[in-house]
Amino acid sequence: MLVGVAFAIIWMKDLLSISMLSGIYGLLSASFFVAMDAVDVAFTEASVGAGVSTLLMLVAITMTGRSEHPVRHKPLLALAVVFVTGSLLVYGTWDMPYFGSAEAPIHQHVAPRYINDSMQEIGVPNIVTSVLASYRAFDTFGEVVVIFTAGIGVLALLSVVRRQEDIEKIDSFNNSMHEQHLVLRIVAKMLIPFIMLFAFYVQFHGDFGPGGGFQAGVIFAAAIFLYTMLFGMSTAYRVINQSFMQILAASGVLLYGSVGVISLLNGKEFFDYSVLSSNPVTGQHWGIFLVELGVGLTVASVMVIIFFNFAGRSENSPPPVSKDS
Amino acid sequence: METILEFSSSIFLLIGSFLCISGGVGILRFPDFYTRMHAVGVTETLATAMILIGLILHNPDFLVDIKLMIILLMTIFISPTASHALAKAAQHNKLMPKLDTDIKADNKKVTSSNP
Amino acid sequence: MLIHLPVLQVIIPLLAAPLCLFLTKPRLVWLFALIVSGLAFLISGLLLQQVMTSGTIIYDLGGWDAPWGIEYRIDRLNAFLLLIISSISTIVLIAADTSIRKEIPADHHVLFYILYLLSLAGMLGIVATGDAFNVFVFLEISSLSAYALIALGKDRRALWASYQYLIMGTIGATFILIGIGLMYQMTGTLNMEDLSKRLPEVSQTRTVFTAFAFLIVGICLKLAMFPLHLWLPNAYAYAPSIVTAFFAATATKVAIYLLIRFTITVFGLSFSFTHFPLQLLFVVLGLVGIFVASTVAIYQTNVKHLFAYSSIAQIGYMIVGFSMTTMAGMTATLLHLFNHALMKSALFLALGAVMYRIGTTKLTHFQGLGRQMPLTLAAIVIGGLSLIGVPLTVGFVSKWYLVMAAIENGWWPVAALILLGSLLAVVYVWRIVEMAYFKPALAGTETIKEAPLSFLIPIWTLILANIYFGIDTRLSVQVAQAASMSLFGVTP
Amino acid sequence: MLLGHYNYWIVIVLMMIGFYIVIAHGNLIKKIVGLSIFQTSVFIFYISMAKIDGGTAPILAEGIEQYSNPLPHVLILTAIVVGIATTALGLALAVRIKEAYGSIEEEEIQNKDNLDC
Amino acid sequence: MLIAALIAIFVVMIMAITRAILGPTLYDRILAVNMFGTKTVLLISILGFIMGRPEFLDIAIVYALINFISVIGVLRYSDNLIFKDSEQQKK
Repeated sequence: MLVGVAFAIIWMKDLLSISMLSGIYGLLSASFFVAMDAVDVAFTEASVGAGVSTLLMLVAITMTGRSEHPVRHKPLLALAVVFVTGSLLVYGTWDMPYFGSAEAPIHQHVAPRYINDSMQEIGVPNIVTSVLASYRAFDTFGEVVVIFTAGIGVLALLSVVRRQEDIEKIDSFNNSMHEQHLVLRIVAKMLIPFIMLFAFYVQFHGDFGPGGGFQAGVIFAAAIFLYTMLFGMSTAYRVINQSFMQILAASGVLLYGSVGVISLLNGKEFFDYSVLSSNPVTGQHWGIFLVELGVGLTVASVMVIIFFNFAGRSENSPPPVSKDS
Repeated sequence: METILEFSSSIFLLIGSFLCISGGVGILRFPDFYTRMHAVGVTETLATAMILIGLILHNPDFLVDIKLMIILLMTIFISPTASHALAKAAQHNKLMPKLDTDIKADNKKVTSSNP
Repeated sequence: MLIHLPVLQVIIPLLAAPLCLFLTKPRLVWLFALIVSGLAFLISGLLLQQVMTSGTIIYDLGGWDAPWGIEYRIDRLNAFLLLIISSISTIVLIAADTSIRKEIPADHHVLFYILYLLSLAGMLGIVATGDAFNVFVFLEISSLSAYALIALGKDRRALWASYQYLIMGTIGATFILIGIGLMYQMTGTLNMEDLSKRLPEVSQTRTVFTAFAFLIVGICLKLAMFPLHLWLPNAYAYAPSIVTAFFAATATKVAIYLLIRFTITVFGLSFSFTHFPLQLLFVVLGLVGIFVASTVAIYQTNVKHLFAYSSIAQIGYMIVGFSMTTMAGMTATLLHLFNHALMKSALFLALGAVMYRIGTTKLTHFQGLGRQMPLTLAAIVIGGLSLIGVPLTVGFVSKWYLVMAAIENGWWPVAALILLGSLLAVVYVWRIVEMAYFKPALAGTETIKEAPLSFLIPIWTLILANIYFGIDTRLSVQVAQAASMSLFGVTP
Repeated sequence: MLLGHYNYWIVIVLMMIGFYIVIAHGNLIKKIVGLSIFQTSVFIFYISMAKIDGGTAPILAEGIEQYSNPLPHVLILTAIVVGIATTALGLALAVRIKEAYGSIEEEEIQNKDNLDC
Repeated sequence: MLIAALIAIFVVMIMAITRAILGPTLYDRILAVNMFGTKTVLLISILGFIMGRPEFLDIAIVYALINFISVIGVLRYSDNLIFKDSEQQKK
């Protein structure tokens, strides 16, 4: 099925349909992840691949026009490159351990310690969380910084200075649009608090089940997206201040980092959580809790920043220039 | 008791699957957007509800039941709303239902002049 | 605190970046960034000293032992690279404030410094880490911020260049990811040290071959090695001058470091160069790269483009030195790494000064600049001489070592070709000199003054360093030799 | 014997498709879609190698012995984040390019650039 | 019985994809995507039962939410787009 969708994306010319298909692709791969036991990953992929990135693509398409030119250039060369890569990979699979075999080296060397000892060492049932937030905490810190970088980058590329008359114009346009969406608005009003509640559940339940800071952040941001889409940018601006979001994003990163700094100041290695409490396992708990909170803060606020900048740009930008010019 | 639960859960699942399939056939075979939406919109809510109820009956765990119930509630809210919004948007953009007379006409007139 | 130096090196700029958002005044942020970068410089100096005296430093992040947690492993090579990156970054930042005012809209200044710091932290992270996946994460930090920084350029072509870079860079990173995945699949570990122990057992499998190929291609994309260099010239030419000066001096160096690290430390010399026709491939590509890029450079009309192509040619020299797989060759490469960073950052900073005064770097606008901006142009000339490899500059030192290494290997033709390549450099440097000194000034340009002091100080610091290390080679050669020794596992 | 790798082969086909879209298509947005397909297929590759037959999700529970390998999951979580960051940045660039050039087709942009020079 | 339901849902998913790929109008596609999303929710919940770890229904909840949000998003922005396209055609 994945292959089918992917092929369809090649042939499709209408960018809007492509973005929707890529949403399907995201959902499909997420289901695949569930079947492969990777529940945390499925969680993330569903909210990111099917949710956020599809939305961003849509907003981008509103600004760039939706059709692709039928120009085909040197597909032969491209095909050749692709086939070389592909056949190299197939060649590489030849000596791989079989799919699903328990004797594969990856199941023998590093992983067993995570599976067998993480309960004593960290005390969190979700192994993915304990590896993510403690054993490989620095990777995750890097991940938070990556998302922060993306937020700053989008801000640098797309931020617009809004003028008062623009806002009024958009307001009137939005109001005329939203009168039609009465049903949607009511349902959304019921759903949004629920979504936010659910985000908090995911945030704090991440130790025991699938979930964690990143997923929670995305879900929380999704609630705000929904609000923005239905009630208009300017209403959303009134509720959520842009510069406040930036501060929030920064403080998420800082919160994460400061946990590490605390362990430094206590003479332990960076991100050694055992200093946070007299009992090392409780310390790990606290560390993971704080770190996940930092991740959630940053992710939610960066997602909102990115979305606001895209959507704000799209509402401000003049209609696209005719393509024939 | 056990068997009754098991049995009824199976029945629900079966009905749900059947409805699903009929919805699927509908979306493939019906001639235009509105009829397709009819097929999907109607079956979807019921089928989902059936399957979820089947699963609830299947499972004794309380927490899982609660979660299933939440999903059920959400689908009951969400899917009619989505269908409603969809139909409204389609109509708003002057997508005409196909009538018998113009069934052969080209149905790609998505866009129109006035929003 | 001294034992925490390895992590502080990376963490200080990383944490300083979000802090910048709280200081809203651009001037303040600039000062802050400068201090942070200076601190990083200080730390890297201390680290290098520590490593030189007491050997490799290992730092376990989170207190978990190596294959389970992530470790930082600083040996002589890393420490050397860290020093190069942080020193160049600090010197370049001195000029940033003046240059940025002219080239970037005012409301983006704070963002610029944040991205700059992030990119610095990313590069430091790549170099410091001893974990293969951590490399990928920090690679993405540095490249994402690089895309955004390049797109901040004034010209609209900057956007297009940045987009191309994004596509190429992401393909490269994904290739690296595939490579790491395949390695992980065969060995079950991500730690580099551990990988190098466990890879020989499985080195005959096709999967490891594939992993190696993907890693090399991915790194070469990032490296802009000759056939994969297409993104580099535009990205360098249209980025803000400060960004160009910083990246030209550091970004490709980091990629070279990765190449060295993966081929020699992780896969081991015997695997990389005996199972794979890597040596031949690299020598040929390196040499072809030198000639093609130098020739293209001669025909450029924009000086920034010209030096960008010359960078590709210089990468060719490094690749040739690296592919000799001897201690001498490696020493030459590392020396050239350092020296090239010195020259290119000075040259691009000088171009930034020109940009600041006349608003363009088109070759035709250089007419008569030699008299109007004597100090800046003198810097360009000295830098150019260094590119050619004239004695008394660092360029000479590294070329000398390179040629000696080639001769030691018995590769006479290669040595000859390296010298021939330098002749091409003479041609393109001469074009600038001719324009600047032997053509009358354009009408209406009499008002052009010498660049402001904030440019001249960093430029001349770099140029003086250039000359100093060209005359007194003891320090740089000693460090480079020590680094290559530790790479080949020879105890000094 | 052959079936032992079928999963990986599907992944490879997906990778090739994504890669092909990136190289061969001129539309900037479509390139980014291709890029995300390419990345997603790499994610699938990582996740497939973590699977053990008869294993279950790596969340400890009583009475379960065999868990799938959690490490690739962690890596991919990070990689997904990187992916979305890249996508967001790429789309932002595409939007800006559209504003600056009035087009998001590779060839048109290159033509306009050549005119500029 | 679970398996049967799983297969049925799978078949329907394929049907939905077919419609999403063929779908002459934009709205057909949105409809198909929406349907696909709800079917995925069901698929995930049933899969959880089959694998014997039904605790992971959180994922299904997220799917339902995301699905709704993306459908709204498509509608909202396609409205905008069609508006702009028609403006363009007028010129």
